[in-house]
Amino acid sequence: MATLIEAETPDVLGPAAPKRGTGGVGRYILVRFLLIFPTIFILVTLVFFLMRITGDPITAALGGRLPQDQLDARIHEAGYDRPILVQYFEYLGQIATGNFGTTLSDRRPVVEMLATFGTATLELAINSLVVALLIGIPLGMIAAHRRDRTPDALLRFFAILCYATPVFFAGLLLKLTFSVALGWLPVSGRASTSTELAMSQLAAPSGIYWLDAIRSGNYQALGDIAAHAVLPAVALGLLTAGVFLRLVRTNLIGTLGKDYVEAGRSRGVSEFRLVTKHAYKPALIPIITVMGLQIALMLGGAVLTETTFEWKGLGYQLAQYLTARDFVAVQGIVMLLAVIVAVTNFVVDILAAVIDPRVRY
Amino acid sequence: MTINLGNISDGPRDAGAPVLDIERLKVTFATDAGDVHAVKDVSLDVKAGEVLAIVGESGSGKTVTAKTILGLLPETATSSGTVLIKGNNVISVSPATLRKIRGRDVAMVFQEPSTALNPVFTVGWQIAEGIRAHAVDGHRISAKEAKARATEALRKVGIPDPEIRVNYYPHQLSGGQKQRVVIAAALALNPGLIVADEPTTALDVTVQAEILQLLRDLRDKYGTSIVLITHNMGVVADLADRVVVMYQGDVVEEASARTLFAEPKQDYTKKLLAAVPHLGRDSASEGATARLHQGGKVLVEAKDLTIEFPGRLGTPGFKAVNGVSFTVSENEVFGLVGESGSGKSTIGRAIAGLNRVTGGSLKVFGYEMLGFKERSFKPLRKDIGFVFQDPAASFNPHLTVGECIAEPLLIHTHPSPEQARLRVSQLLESVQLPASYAARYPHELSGGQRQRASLARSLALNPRLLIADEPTSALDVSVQAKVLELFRDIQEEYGFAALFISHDLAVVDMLSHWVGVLFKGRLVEQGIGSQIMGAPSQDYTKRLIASLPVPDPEEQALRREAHRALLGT
Amino acid sequence: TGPSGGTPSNGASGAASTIAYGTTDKVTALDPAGSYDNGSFMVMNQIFPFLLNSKPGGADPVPDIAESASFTKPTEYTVKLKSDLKWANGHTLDSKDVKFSFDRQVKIKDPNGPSSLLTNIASISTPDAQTVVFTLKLANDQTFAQILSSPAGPIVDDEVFPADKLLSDDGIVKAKAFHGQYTIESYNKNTLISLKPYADYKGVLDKAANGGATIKYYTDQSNMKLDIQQGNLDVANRSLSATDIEDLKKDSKVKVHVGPGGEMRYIVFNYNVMPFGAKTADADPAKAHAVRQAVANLVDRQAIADQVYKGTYLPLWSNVPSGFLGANESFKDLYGQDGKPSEDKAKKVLADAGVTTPVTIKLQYNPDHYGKSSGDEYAMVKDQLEKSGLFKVDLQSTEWVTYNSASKADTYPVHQLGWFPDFSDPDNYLTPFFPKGGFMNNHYSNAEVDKLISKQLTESDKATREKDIQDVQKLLAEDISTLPLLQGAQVAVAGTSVKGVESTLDASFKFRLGSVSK
Amino acid sequence: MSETTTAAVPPPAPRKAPLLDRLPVTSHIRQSVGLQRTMLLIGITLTGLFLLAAMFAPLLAPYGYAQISDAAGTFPAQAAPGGKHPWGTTVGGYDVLSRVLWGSQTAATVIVVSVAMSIFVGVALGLLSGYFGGWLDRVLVVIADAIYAFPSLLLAIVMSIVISQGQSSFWGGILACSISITVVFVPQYFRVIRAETIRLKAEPFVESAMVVGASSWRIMGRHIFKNATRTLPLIFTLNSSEAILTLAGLGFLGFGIEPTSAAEWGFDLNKALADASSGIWWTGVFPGVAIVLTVLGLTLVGESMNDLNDPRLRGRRAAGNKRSGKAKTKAGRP
Ligand SMILES: Nc1ncnc2c1ncn2[C@@H]1O[C@H](COP(=O)(O)OP(=O)(O)OP(=O)(O)O)[C@@H](O)[C@H]1O
Ligand SMILES: Nc1ncnc2c1ncn2[C@@H]1O[C@H](COP(=O)(O)OP(=O)(O)OP(=O)(O)O)[C@@H](O)[C@H]1O
Ligand SMILES: [Mg+2]
Ligand SMILES: [Mg+2]
Repeated sequence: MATLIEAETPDVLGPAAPKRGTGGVGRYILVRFLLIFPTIFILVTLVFFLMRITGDPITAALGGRLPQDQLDARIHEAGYDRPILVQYFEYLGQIATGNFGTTLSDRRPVVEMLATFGTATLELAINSLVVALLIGIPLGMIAAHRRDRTPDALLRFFAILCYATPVFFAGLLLKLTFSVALGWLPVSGRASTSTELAMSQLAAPSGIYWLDAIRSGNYQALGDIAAHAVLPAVALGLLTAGVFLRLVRTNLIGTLGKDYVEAGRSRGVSEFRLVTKHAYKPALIPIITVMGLQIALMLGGAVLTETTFEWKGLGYQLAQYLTARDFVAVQGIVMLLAVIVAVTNFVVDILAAVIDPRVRY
Repeated sequence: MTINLGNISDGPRDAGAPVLDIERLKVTFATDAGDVHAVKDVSLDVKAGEVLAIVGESGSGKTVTAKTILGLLPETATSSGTVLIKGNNVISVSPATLRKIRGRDVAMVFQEPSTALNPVFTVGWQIAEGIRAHAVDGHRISAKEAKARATEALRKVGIPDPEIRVNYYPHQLSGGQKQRVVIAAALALNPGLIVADEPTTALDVTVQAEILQLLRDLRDKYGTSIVLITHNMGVVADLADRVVVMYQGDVVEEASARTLFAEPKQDYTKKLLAAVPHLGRDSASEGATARLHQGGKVLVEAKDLTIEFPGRLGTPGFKAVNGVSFTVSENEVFGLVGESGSGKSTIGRAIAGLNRVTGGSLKVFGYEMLGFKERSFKPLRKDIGFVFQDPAASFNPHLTVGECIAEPLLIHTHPSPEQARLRVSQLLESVQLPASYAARYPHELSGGQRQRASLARSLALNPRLLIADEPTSALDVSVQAKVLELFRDIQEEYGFAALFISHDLAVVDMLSHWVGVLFKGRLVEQGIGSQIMGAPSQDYTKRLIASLPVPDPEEQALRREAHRALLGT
Repeated sequence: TGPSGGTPSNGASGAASTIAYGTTDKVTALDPAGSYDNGSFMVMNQIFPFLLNSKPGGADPVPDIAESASFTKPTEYTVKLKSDLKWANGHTLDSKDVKFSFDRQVKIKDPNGPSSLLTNIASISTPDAQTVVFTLKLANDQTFAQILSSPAGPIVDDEVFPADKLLSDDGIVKAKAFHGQYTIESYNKNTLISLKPYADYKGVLDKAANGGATIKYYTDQSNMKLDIQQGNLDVANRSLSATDIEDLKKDSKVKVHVGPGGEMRYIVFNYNVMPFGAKTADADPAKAHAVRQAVANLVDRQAIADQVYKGTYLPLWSNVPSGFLGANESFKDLYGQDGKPSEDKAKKVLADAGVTTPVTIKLQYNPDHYGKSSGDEYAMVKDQLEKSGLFKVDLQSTEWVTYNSASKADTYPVHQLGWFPDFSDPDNYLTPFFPKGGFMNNHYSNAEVDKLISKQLTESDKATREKDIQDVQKLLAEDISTLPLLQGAQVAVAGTSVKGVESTLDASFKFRLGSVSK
Repeated sequence: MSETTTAAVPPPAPRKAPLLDRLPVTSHIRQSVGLQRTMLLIGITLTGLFLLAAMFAPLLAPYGYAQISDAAGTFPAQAAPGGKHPWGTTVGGYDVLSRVLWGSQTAATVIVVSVAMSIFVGVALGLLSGYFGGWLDRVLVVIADAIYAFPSLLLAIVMSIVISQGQSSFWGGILACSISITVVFVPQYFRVIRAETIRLKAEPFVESAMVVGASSWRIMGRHIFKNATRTLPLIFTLNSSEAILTLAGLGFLGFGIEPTSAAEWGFDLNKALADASSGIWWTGVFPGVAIVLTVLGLTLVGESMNDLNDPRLRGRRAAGNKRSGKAKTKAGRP
């Protein structure tokens, strides 16, 4: 779980904002973009070595079935007993040529595996992000505006409760209430069997079910997909909503205390407009930055949500592959996650730069 | 909710009635440490077309009074009394009415233009926001019309090409322009009254002169009344018709500007006026015809000194100091003046090894600072003292004053604890602080006391050279006067050489034997202090001196006339 | 019914309805050469032909796509194929495919594949399109028929599969290289498989009793449980937790079907490092034996089966589980009292051997490979051993990969293992374990045991073989190389209207979707 | 400019205040008012209960964490709350109340160990990196950012696999979890301390030490360290709650500590999943609520401290509250 500490960005538009310079925004984007690569490289390296010192996939799969000499023979055949550096450079070489390999434990091309599960996780992330934004931002505004009054206290309590409840516990409670006891919503999965079949028969599916359903005009399926999406999105969304609420509140309170808000007030601008416009837009810059970091939190939470709701996505799959010591798959997923996080942060930086006019010149 | 202590309203007023009438205003803040009575009993009024100045030392309640006028006090404040604007008592009106009053009947100009403007909206939008917040003749103003009016307001305050600049973001404007925008926003709805809280404090003197001129023009052209809050007596002398002196939340004296400066009645006012440095009076180089103290060794020698800060991400660097040559000899006080950003601090810091020299030559005690090594320079450090601008920030909040003062001793002379304590007491005494203050923490001292302690620390090792970077600019005038006096005495007693940095010409003149004027990293002029102040040879120096208002309305009026051409207003 | 629309209806044919089957197993690969696990084998059973297969209700291999199959010489096993066999893609299925299938497995030798089951094959020849002759290294291998119906046995299309490498699942599905009760209609790996009956199926099994089937994969068993309760599934098979099963038994909308199981759980003693083991400081074979006997006397299998597994596992009294040829209850006879633990007997063996008590035992189990309940199971074992005061148990657990390597490296004196048979033959519980070089590497060796095991393997007379197997069990129970604890049952939960589940829960451990209908 | 820099280093509490009042939490209670104080007090109460449970688990818990039988025989499995087992028993026959109480001990130990380790490593690296800058700084920043960018729970899983192999004893399990969490936290501390160090390095009081000729070590140790670690108590509480959540997440996914080694809430919740859908609520609800309340308590304390440390966010009582009853106007703020 990423941290609440991050929810704090003490200085709105602080010195961290790139300065006006001859380089301009183009250079800024380029540098930010190039920074993605070391991140990925480091993570992949880290995971490679970590995975390899913990054992091999063959033992994981067949350990209880074969005598040790046969296991050793198979391990030798697969080349897992060669010096680890040799394997490492070989692996780097493969990646460099775009060959990500085939998973060891369930024999899927890594790229295809990532496409399948990545889109599922993406869908979950989008759904819960929508929930988080819809809940977190307006409530955060209310809390900041009514600070230190009862609504603020209640909202902050709510925010902390959201954060304090482990996703899987929240998911379990939601499931027991809304699916088992009340029977309003399905228990688990991304869609019911018939919808899944309909989805798998589409010609060029995007993998994001609701998008596919809309594109194929299958509105019955869309309803089914929506029903399935509610609980996981709420479970994961609430966790993030708590952080967003706090984030919006803190930063809004920060900007609400700025002279320019006071200046707006001194000109007779209404309190509502001060909160939603004058203070909110500058507050948005750190908010967006930290929200980017929340992507990491969301992906972490996704593991737990996916498990609880049978949502076949990257997070859950990663836990499975780890157990199977399927390092090819694990490295593939780690790389994708790293790319997602890095790209998100990149996009967020760009977004923040767009909002902050000082970066543009 | 309010108990109005004063009369609530005495009906419609005649034409000569004051635009603002404050009666028995009282404001109290709740704080962690208990209630703060910021304003105790203030009554004043402002007539149409009048500039009323409120002066007083820091914390005397000026800003709080100003904010009360617009109903801008924070929630922790409780206020009573009446503040009447066009028949409305700001203290007791409903929030909706208050919002209508703000901007339409009374507007505010803030101290720091860069923080008073929202960095993510265009200046035009920000001015238009104020316009659109008020219905005119019962209908809302369209965005387009508001923008047109904003452009008009920008034109009024003398922003060139307002049609273009209306779409600029604040960071695209200079400090002076920003302050003009803030004033334009205040003017947008033609309020009868503008409250300006230290409108020029954050600006350079030359820019200050322009803004003061603008305010004067507004009053003259549109008959706008102005409440001018400032601690700068020069500004008061330049602009104010009437002056209210505040001291600890109370009004101690009220008089017309001329009367006040000519014959102050209250002791406090007298003291305040006496503490204000006055250009041309009390110069350290009074009567000197040649450079003083040239007999001794040259301690600092700069030749074509260039200091360049590297640019970020491959952008070209920034030359903060460009080809500067000067010397500082034993016993000499070298004053360095110039506007903000001209490179004064950079030079001072380079001498102390805090900034790297990138070109030319800088010799400190004969040691070449170009490409200096901390290790070889370290032994020389005990001969250099440094006094920082902000006394509060230059002490480690976790160490006692005594520990801070003893630190240089511990590093260079390794004294026994007893010796160290003794030396600390001596030092404190020499800066006229009780020895018992050694046990206090920095925040337990007042600003002036802290700056004295800072001076004591810099003197701990009997340095041969002292660098003082704006040592008094964070202090009140009265406190500043004391610290400056102390500095002068100690310098005479110890006889160290000093590089004295300040943006205040009068202060520099008071202390320095030899003065250098910096402009954009170049030393445009150097010479004997009294001569430079009296008869500057360079245009820039002339403008600088002309911009500085002197704390005497009569004299300032004359100076203003005399320099009108030079200031280009 | 749940809002997700209940069971999928088979709109296309309008005939018999589709069966929805749920499992928490996983498919490694559909290619028989690349997988050796239950999840993959379950699917293969629906879509690939075998030379020999078992019919619902039994585990005896009978010709599947073969017409006949038997030893024609002690080292020659001849299979005659049915004629006019066709793959679903129209390719012919003949002896070439058969030879290709087995040669390929051996050649690819995939790390995850079952090629090790085929070590007894010396060569394969195809005198004609209908005949396949296996030449064996070991004469009269009694398990060979079973091996042909094991995970190593599926026959694949030689025109589709590459000879030297694996074919991807999607490749198989696209090429329609099927000949089973079903073909795969749509395939979403480890998420959803949709199967359609194969009209030209010529194997031993009946035509599919339903109009098609879907296999839904679960990652969390409680979700599967909820789905079967809500009617989104017709059958839920491996693996529901004991709690779930107990709860489902109370649910009137579903029925819990139980069949014999081949899965077993046991404790391994490492003869080198166990207390008084050969490589310990106070090595003493007699004392070590006494310790094993004392443990055998103290464990209460019934209590574990009831408390932890709620009857989904049963006590296991011998190294060969009940239901297999020759299985007996040798441990029940020798240890404890009528199936109950006996502290007195345990005390006595230890005292007789001169062992000072309490004996400290390092007991290891693995928490992630044999189901979530291992922890509870071994907490009970520890409790049972310590209650007597004869043992102090240092219970530890280790994650699977490390556990597996360490268990064979003489690191764990006493540890948990489990076994799921490759095929339904008692030999599968003997040969892999006890002869020298068995996979447990626990340094047990008993020449007589070795002899009997290799004898029964090639004993063609059933009665004699049964006797041999019984004798081995007796010897093993005396030595206690491993201590059998529990035998799993097959459990499938189905809607009350679902028929045919019972019949496929047999000792072959093959779930045949074609038997199920509703 | 100078104003903002001064504001950044708020003076410590007055020297003469008694020691008790200067401690992080107590000083915060004194500062707080109204709702803020209520939230802080709720937080402190919950955290206090948690700590008490952790300290006195051996005394409070009726049974051991791995106990499944007593003199009267084996405990029943999944017994409903009541009688000998006030909160019922689990599928394995463990007493839920005892496991929840013992679980607090595990959680507390993991928090202390992991946060202590991450503070130590993070602070040291942050100080060095921020102070010396250069390539060391750049490399550390890139590494920290990379680790930080990676979802922490996943990183913890990887680490726990790496570390926990072979270890399931109480300390083995605790250390495995703690180290996994440490790896996740170090970049956070590193970032915070590094940023503070860089900021402080430009502070006049540090520069004044530099011009006096103090060595780098002296500056770091005497001037920067104390000022940079000002926010640590706050981060400590917030990270503690995160540590619990990470531990619970690990346990939930089956990478936690086995029940015979220690009681662990997340692990118990994981085990309770199957129970929950069978109407056996007590095995899941109690550990779940324990997690929620503990995290809630710690977060409330941390957040309140944060708000109180930040003058912008600190609420104050209205002036003259002591003299109640007197009519007064709150300054207009529509
Ligand atoms: N929000 C507040 N909370 C508590 N006390 C306050 C607040 N604002 C101002 N004060 C106190 O009120 C008193 C008057 O402050 P004010 O800002 O009016 O001084 P000032 O005369 O404007 O000083 P300066 O010249 O430094 O601007 C001071 O003691 C100050 O500490
Ligand atoms: N570390 C730095 N990096 C880049 N530019 C710098 C740095 N420090 C100072 N500058 C720039 O160098 C120029 C001179 O700065 P300096 O601080 O010497 O001005 P100053 O004359 O002391 O001004 P002030 O009166 O405001 O203190 C300014 O334009 C400033 O922006
Ligand atoms: Mg003020
Ligand atoms: Mg400066």
